[in-house]
Amino acid sequence: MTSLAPADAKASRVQLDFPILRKPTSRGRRLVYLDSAATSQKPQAVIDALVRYYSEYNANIHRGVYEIAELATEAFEEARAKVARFVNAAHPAEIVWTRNATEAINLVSHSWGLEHLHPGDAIVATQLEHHSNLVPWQLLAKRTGAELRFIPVDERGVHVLDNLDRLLDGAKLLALSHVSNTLGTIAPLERLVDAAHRAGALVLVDGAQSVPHFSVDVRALDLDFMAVSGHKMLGPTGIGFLYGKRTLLEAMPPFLTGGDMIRSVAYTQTDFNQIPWKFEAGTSNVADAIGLGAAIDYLNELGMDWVRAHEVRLTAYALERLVELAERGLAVYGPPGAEPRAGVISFNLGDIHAHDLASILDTDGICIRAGHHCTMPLMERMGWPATARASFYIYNTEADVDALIESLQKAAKIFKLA
Amino acid sequence: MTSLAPADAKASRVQLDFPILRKPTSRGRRLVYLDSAATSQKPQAVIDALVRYYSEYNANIHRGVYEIAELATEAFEEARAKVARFVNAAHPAEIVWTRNATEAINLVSHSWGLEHLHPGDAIVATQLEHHSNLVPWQLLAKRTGAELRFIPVDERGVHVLDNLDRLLDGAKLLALSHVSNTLGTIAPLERLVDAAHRAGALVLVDGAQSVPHFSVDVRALDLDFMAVSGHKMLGPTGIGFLYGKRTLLEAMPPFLTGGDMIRSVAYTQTDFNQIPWKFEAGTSNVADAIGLGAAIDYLNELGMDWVRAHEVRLTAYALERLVELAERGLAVYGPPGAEPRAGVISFNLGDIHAHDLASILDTDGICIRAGHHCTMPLMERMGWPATARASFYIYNTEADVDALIESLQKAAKIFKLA
Amino acid sequence: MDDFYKEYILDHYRQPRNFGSLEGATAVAEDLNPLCGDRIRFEFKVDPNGVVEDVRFSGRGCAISQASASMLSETLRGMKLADVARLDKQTVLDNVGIGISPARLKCVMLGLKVAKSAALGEIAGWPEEEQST
Amino acid sequence: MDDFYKEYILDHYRQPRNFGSLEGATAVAEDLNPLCGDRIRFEFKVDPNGVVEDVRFSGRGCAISQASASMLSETLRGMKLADVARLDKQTVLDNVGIGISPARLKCVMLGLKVAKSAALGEIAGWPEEEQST
Ligand SMILES: Cc1ncc(COP(=O)(O)O)c(C=O)c1O
Ligand SMILES: Cc1ncc(COP(=O)(O)O)c(C=O)c1O
Repeated sequence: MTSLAPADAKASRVQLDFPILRKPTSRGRRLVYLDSAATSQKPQAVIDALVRYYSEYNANIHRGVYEIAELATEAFEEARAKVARFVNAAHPAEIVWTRNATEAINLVSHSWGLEHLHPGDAIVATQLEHHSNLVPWQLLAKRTGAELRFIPVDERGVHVLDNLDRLLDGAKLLALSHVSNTLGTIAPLERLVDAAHRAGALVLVDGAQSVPHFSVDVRALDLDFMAVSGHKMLGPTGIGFLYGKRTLLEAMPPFLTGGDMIRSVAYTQTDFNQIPWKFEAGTSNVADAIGLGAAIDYLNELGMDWVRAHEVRLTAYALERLVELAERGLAVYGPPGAEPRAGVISFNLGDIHAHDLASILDTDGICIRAGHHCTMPLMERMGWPATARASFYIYNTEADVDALIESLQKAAKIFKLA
Repeated sequence: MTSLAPADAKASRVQLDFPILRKPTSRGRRLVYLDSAATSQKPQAVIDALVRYYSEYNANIHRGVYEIAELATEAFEEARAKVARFVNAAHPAEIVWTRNATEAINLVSHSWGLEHLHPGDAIVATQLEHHSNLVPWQLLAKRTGAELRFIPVDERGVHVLDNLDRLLDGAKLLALSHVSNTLGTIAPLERLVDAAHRAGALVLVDGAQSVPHFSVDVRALDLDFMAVSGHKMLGPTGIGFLYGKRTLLEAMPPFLTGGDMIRSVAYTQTDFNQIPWKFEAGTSNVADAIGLGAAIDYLNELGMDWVRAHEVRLTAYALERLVELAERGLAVYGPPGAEPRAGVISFNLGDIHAHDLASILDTDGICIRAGHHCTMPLMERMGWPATARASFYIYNTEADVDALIESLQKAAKIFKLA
Repeated sequence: MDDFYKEYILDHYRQPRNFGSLEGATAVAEDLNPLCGDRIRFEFKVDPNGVVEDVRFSGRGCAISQASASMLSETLRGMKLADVARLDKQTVLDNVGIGISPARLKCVMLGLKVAKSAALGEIAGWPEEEQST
Repeated sequence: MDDFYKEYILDHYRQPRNFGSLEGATAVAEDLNPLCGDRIRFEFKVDPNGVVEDVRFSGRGCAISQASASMLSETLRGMKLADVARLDKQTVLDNVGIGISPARLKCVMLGLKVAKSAALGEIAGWPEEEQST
């Protein structure tokens, strides 16, 4: 253990905070979790925040006069403020709680989109989008008569910006993922946001794969909307958020309606509440919002700069070691090197289908994802029926990469690759 | 303790399963929680289910090949099956997970409603509706040109059915709460569903206040849709469900779109998945669905017949003891007696505003709700600016009622009521 | 919180001062607390020097919001409108005399919020050089 | 699961039997596993007695789905269509020989599902008195 690089030593300590990583798998192995792009594991601190909420001050919020209702309301709104600070929003009112990034995108497509898109307008996305940042825009385009266009990517999954201005001509919205969940590509946001704004388009960023992994400043980037899922950033399932510029959110009609998002209601007429509550209908996911607040505390404690540096280092190490499998027919996809990508590596090994690879790795306690990663059109464009994907987070170490390599060697042997 | 009625003895045992009820409040008193109509407390078994999920098998579901992803998928779908059995749905596919009852109602109003309502059609609700089962229909009526009508209630909050057939003439949908959260009124569902179906209308029942408190059989009642919140039935916040008849759900277009609800996606065209997944976009609230499954196990263990009998007994006892405050100017609202209502009692004491009452009771560790209970139009119709509301659940005992009465006496003294 | 319901609070709740509406009011505002439904309306008659000549409030709600508005109404008469616009929370807290819980703070402050917004609304209508007086 | 990838499975994966399409096929079905994207298509030529005269399958996907479909295709030739429609899961499990995890069960069963639906679709088109033969 003395040979551990200092950053890896920190990750090993981090590992101890995650109960699921302390327990052996059913086959007696330690769990090597390389699927954080799908969902992250949860530190004890987040689990404890949930338990504390339910054991000590569970109550419905906003209208309760009694003590535990006040505590719950305070903790819930403080969690919102934590999120706002984490992405550097100007005000907590710019953070709307949703179930996940998908719901946040749907909120914008229904509330803002149906009002602002007209025949002849364009919505621009990229060829990298996750279905969640694609299907809502397909339907919006269909319902409004707007056109949906795509910024292309090259064979490495890197954005091709040659025709950017032409693509953005007539666009009302640029909707794009900050980081590709399939290839790890980091979008050149400064350039894209600038071009979109010059073309008169708003920018919605799908931050599902960026916000968990490095510091994202919505004001420095001048984003109009950003959608994020809590479960990918150490938070509980069932909570996510939409960031929206105050003036935009204020002008938007409500989406889901019902209790809590109203100001006053008569049988035939309703006045709506202020933002952010205007968009939060019904009883909120109080516990999980508070849990996400605890996750953000944990990430802040680690420092997002360390998180990013650790992932770059680990990704570089993995890319380096994967070369050993080149002679077995390993193909690694995505941008060249570790710097222009997040901690995500998609690959295929010889003619082994990604699902078979994942099954074999599973017997060694290694969790990777296999398939289309909810980016079917990208897979089609690239000509890959499926890929295997390993993705890293704060609790992964070089030992995890070593286990991956070893298990891939074993799979190659089982499949008798060269 | 030997004088405890047997049912009360069981409730006292139940209390021990709820960590929040075992701890004294900040003022050293035991917590007397009489606000279960707002949200219920959670038994240790539900909290444990969450902890176990996050500590042992947290993973993204449906697409994972590895072991913990399989365990998570299985537990998640098994929770859906538990819900289906609990309300006697014909198949788990008839249960769609939502955040809460409000989202379930919005799903129907957007997906089914926008497609089926036309100018001249009518939507019929009652004067008792919670904002969550009212505002979505107001907006739907506005968007489609349909008319929104209301089945009236009398001064006790009991449905007046004299003009039922005329009200239902031309109706496409009857949307009504099974139990009023403000007055406890239980709707005469058999009669109403029958009249609605004869008029050619579908029936959506807001089961937020019924399903937690007595056994509801969607097939025996022949309901078309039912919306329910998990957090009011011992489950975590952030999870609820829509029941819908299979043929209806299958014919409905999706509502939220994105990952997981698709069958195949190309850049410009998408095929959707089967029910129920067609309606579940993005990463589901896996942990809380499993938590709701544990809540249902707990309720089944108690037996819903016991739950109902306990609440009727407790409500009868409370109504009886509240009479002691009549000379202080206590007014009790809602249907006469305990039988025709759920365990909900709205009242006012002299000229004490409900908020002041709730604040005074809070100092004795007693949690009641005060205000309009998200039924502003009902309050207006009744001429009450606000009411105080005590609501009961499985963990309440006669001792809780005694504490309530004592604290109300104290409030009367502070306010120098006759 | 039960200490809060002192004799003088109940007195203001049951016999609110300056309650009603004002013939020829020049500054008016109204608001409600959407969480509990409390409503307060303030009406001022302002003299040519920008001084509050007369004041009335109306509304309905809990003892805290109504007593606090009633006490505030007594403070306002004779004040310069510009000073009304600058009133801070402490004035109201001094009026009611005792700390209250966060959930009820909105009730205490509702009257102040309305009175200030009436003053600000009126001032906004003045010629610019007078707005800062 | 690693025990699963036996020699004969890999052989069927790499040299699928009856792979391709069938000129003049009378019964055809195709399906995909939306969770992983595996696709299988079955094509039958059925003789006048309702017996599968010839069979082809095509598709792409993991070794499990492709090998399982390949082995199934060998079983099908010469069977009565009505029996194909009645095939149960055990047939396929017997083919592949070893227990597999629930997540991959869909892969094993995809070929069976498609073959049965091709048979059922064809039978549905027959005159009623022949459907139960
Ligand atoms: C009768 C009724 N319907 C609907 C709701 C809305 O439930 P939720 O806020 O959990 O969506 C409630 C609870 O607040 C209710 O009491
Ligand atoms: C890039 C990207 N966008 C959107 C999503 C959707 O997130 P969720 O399923 O939590 O809504 C994901 C994750 O699956 C993602 O990777």
